[in-house]
Amino acid sequence: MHTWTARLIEIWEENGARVGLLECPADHRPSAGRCLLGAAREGPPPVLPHLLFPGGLLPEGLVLAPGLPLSWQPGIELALRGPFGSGFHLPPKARHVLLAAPQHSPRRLLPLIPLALAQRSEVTLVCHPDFLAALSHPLPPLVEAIPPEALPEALDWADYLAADCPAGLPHLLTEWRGSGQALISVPMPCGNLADCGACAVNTRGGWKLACKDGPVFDLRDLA
Amino acid sequence: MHTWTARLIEIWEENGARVGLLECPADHRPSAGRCLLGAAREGPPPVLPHLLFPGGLLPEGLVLAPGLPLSWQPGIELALRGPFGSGFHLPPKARHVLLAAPQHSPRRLLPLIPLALAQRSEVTLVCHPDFLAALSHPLPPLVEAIPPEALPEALDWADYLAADCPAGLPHLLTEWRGSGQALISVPMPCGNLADCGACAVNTRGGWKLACKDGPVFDLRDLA
Amino acid sequence: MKHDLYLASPLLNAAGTLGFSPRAGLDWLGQLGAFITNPISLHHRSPAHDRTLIPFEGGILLHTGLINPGLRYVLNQHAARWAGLPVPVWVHLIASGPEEAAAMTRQLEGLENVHAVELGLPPEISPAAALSLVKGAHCELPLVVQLPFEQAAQLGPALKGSPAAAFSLAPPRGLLPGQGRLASGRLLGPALLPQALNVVQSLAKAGCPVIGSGGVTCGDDLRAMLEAGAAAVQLDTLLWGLKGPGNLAASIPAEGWGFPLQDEDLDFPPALENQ
Amino acid sequence: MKHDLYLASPLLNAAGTLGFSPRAGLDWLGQLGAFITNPISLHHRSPAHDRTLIPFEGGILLHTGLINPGLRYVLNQHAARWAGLPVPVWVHLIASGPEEAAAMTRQLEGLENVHAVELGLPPEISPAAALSLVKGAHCELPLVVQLPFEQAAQLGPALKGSPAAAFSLAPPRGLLPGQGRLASGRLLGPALLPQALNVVQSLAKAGCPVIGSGGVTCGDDLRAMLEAGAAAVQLDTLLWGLKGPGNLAASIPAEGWGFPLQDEDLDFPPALENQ
Ligand SMILES: Cc1cc2nc3c(=O)[nH]c(=O)nc-3n(C[C@H](O)[C@H](O)[C@@H](O)COP(=O)(O)OP(=O)(O)OC[C@H]3O[C@@H](n4cnc5c(N)ncnc54)[C@H](O)[C@@H]3O)c2cc1C
Ligand SMILES: Cc1cc2nc3c(=O)[nH]c(=O)nc-3n(C[C@H](O)[C@H](O)[C@@H](O)COP(=O)(O)OP(=O)(O)OC[C@H]3O[C@@H](n4cnc5c(N)ncnc54)[C@H](O)[C@@H]3O)c2cc1C
Ligand SMILES: Cc1cc2nc3c(=O)[nH]c(=O)nc-3n(C[C@H](O)[C@H](O)[C@H](O)COP(=O)(O)O)c2cc1C
Ligand SMILES: Cc1cc2nc3c(=O)[nH]c(=O)nc-3n(C[C@H](O)[C@H](O)[C@H](O)COP(=O)(O)O)c2cc1C
Ligand code: FES
Ligand code: FES
Repeated sequence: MHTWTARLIEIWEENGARVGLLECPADHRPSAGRCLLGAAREGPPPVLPHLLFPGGLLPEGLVLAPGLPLSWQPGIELALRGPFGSGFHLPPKARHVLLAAPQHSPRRLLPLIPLALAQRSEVTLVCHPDFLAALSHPLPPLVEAIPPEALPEALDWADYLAADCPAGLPHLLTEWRGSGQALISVPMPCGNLADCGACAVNTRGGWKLACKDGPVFDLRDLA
Repeated sequence: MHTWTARLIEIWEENGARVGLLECPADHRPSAGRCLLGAAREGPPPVLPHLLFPGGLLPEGLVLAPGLPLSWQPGIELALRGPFGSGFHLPPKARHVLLAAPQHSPRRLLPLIPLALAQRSEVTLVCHPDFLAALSHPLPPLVEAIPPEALPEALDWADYLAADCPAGLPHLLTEWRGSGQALISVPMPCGNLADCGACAVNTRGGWKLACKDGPVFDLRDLA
Repeated sequence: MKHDLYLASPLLNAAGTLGFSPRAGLDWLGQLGAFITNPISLHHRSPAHDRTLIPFEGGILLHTGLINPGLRYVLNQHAARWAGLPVPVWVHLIASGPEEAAAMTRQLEGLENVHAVELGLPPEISPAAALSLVKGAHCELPLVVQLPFEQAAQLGPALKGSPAAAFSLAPPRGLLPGQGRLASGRLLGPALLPQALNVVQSLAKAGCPVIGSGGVTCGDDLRAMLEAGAAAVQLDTLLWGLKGPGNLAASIPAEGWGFPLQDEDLDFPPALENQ
Repeated sequence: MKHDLYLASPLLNAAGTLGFSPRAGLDWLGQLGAFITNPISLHHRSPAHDRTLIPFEGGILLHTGLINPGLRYVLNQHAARWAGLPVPVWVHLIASGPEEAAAMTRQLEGLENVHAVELGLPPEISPAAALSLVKGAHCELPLVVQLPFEQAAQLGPALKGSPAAAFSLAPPRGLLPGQGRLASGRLLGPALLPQALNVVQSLAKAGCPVIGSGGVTCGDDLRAMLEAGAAAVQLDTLLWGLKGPGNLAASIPAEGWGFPLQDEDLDFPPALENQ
């Protein structure tokens, strides 16, 4: 398990959630939905390192999705482990890509946007307007943002769905018959070091560990 | 037990020790050697509030002697209790005032300087040169600063001694026959709320509680 | 005639946290269901020579030596103040044996506004010795027995037939390096909460009326204690913070809590029956 | 023939912290005196339906349900890897009774590089049931018995005549509010250190060879464990941090520690004799 260090360049708030910018070498950048574990290099170590997700890419570095601990300040050095786990896999043939984060920040889905646009997919983002307005950078003009109420119609339109619903997948999504994936929010204390089982997810194919087989799972596999 | 709030204006380091400046109403200012208990008003409360001592007076506020917790940042509001305990009592007739902090920062003795100068005493401060050099403001020109090695001669000269030796009083001081007082460093978890006894000091007059009868005791009473 | 263990609020202070009588000006004192005194022995006890306070992650280790001036002195100094307090007083006693316990409780009977005795048990006491100490302390006042944390789950059930009207918990003991040696003392602070909840639940499930304590710092903690089966809750280091109990009283469930308890309720007090 | 419990380093991992065999690329693995496997049962165990992780001041409450694929599967997948490890392997077993324990330990005898069995005991086990489980697990390999934290001071001395060559400590159990109910689980983190030191000292004083664990995060903690009488020390959540054991090995006292232990040393191992 490779451990590396990087500097936290900046921290800002988006609708109350702490987002960060990490000076991150290209070969250590997690793809959408994959994880990092991080802890401040100086000061008393936390009981467990913090679980981090990519939330976008800027010229200066990697955006870390909401959830940074209050004790982190801009400028500190982080010790990091990862990327690990299995992230989103955008089907190359997807033409109507639906990103659905109806309950909270859409940050963890944003890294999919440049990939989708690069393969000339149309992209729709379902997201609460407050979170949308709070984003530090506007969405690319080609991306359509719609509120959670519009999710049902968007599902009719989509041929690929990427969902991030920490409070649990709504029925609408679990019952969707199309091709899609969901990022499942579970604790990952051992970060794939110990088969500790805290991140276990029950799938049609049996128990899976989110830190290894996930945290992104195919919607059809989720029991 | 009266609780009040005040803003921490500034924090700086003196020879590695964290010193602060507190916006402190005149009627709440502890005299030399008396105590305050403080905790940040926001954020998770510490298990116990922090013990604070006056370390000088500036036009902007009260200097807090070294030992501020790392989690405190300039600008935060503190909740405070005190002043409590019994501090230094400069004898009005003292002419040769010796302040002795041979082991660490002299900050907790500095509030005695303006009182001594006001009654036209001569003042000598025993202190390690590194701590002296680190003080944010120079000593008044009338104060002579000497290194710890010079303590024996200074004792011959002094007619009042105020000592602050957290690591324990050196024999030289306990055996001194003159009039003097020492600030005894003990934990004060209950801050005179519970007779908890953690701050108990054995004196010739029996057990005393530093949070009530001290933390400044007459040298002659210290067993 | 026995008084009932009646409490107008489930909030109490732990013995040792507010002195022998409360300091003047504690404006939140009325939030407490009762004021519990510091531990009092028959004869005075001076501070332990190795007294210490050592912080650790989430708590402190404290060893003072149960310092107190002895019962006679405490009664001289404080009994009149107890009579005038706005809340009932529970007197915490420590005794070296049943006769000493009897001699002490006798002096408390009939004192104005003294509503109960809390009897501390020494660490590592056997169930038989605990029972004889509790029997010795039996008097006209309801008796709350403070169990050593580590043995509480075992001692509580063993004392169910005894004169104990309810149980409370002494802080657990710990060991930490300090001043060049390992120092032993009581552990206090929020780090103790999960274990305290566990002990409270196990006593409550065994049908023992229990007053919870250990690491309670906020309304969620208080509600968790009551949910685990505590009939009331003692606060410790929280009271040494700068907000006293803060707005903890706002978190007391409207539907009530374990007390009032009567001695006859010992086996199945109302609050625990529905578990 | 019994192997001795020989350790080239007093640092171990706690069962459950490094998997069934260690991940490739753990460059600090060689610092360990032995690698201890995750707990393994005879039959597979799926995750507890109420698995949870709840942080508290200084620690975490973790409940997973002892998830493991069962002994046969583990041996298929991992026994060959164990043989090639640079450190000895101790296999952690959990068994529902003595026969199951016997059936499991039998399968471990003769496995290359397997140097000991660590037997987990279920919480709240009686001394008699513990003794029969330990006897069931008796085999050619030295047996380390992992005691429930809360009963360790009682169970250790009760098992002194048993085939146990040494004792280790399971994390204490706790209760915390989470997801609308009180959740039960094991407690891990630096908050546990003072109680762990206390239990270790009490076992060592009773003449029980003990491997300490609970909240060790730095050299001072490690030295305190050895000073309290631990013959070796298991690391837990520290290994899930980003520095592994860090430079803990630098804090191992040059004058040595409790192991090597032999079965005959049971009552007075060299390290504890001089206490
Ligand atoms: C840092 C750390 C991480 C750990 N991670 C893991 C991990 O990832 N996976 C893992 O399986 N363990 C792990 N363990 C071990 C774990 O602490 C205990 O082995 C185990 O109790 C897990 O606790 P739990 O609350 O999940 O299960 P529990 O609720 O304690 O166990 C589930 C049930 O099994 C019963 N039981 C417990 N022990 C036994 C036994 N020896 N024999 C029979 N029945 C028993 C209990 O009574 C309970 O009913 C870890 C330990 C440490 C120190
Ligand atoms: C927040 C808080 C603060 C407290 N502050 C104080 C305080 O200021 N002063 C105070 O006296 N107590 C206080 N207590 C009570 C204290 O926790 C225990 O009563 C007591 O054990 C003190 O611990 P210690 O380590 O100082 O003494 P210990 O070392 O536990 O006690 C000293 C000796 O007395 C013996 N002993 C302990 N209990 C008994 C008993 N019931 N009968 C006979 N022998 C016994 C022990 O075995 C030991 O040998 C406080 C409790 C809390 C919760
Ligand atoms: C009945 C009894 C009375 C005691 N009286 C005193 C005392 O007056 N002063 C004191 O410092 N310690 C007193 N002690 C405590 C011991 O001196 C010592 O601090 C204690 O036994 C240390 O135990 P520990 O290791 O459990 O903390 C007393 C202990 C007992 C059991
Ligand atoms: C012998 C034994 C086997 C068990 N097997 C499983 C299992 O396969 N899957 C599971 O989720 N829980 C299993 N459990 C645990 C229970 O389902 C349940 O999680 C546990 O008893 C809850 O206990 P607790 O409250 O002490 O955590 C098992 C328990 C025992 C004692
Ligand atoms: S986080 Fe431990 S197995 Fe996934
Ligand atoms: S600090 Fe508690 S009595 Fe002095």
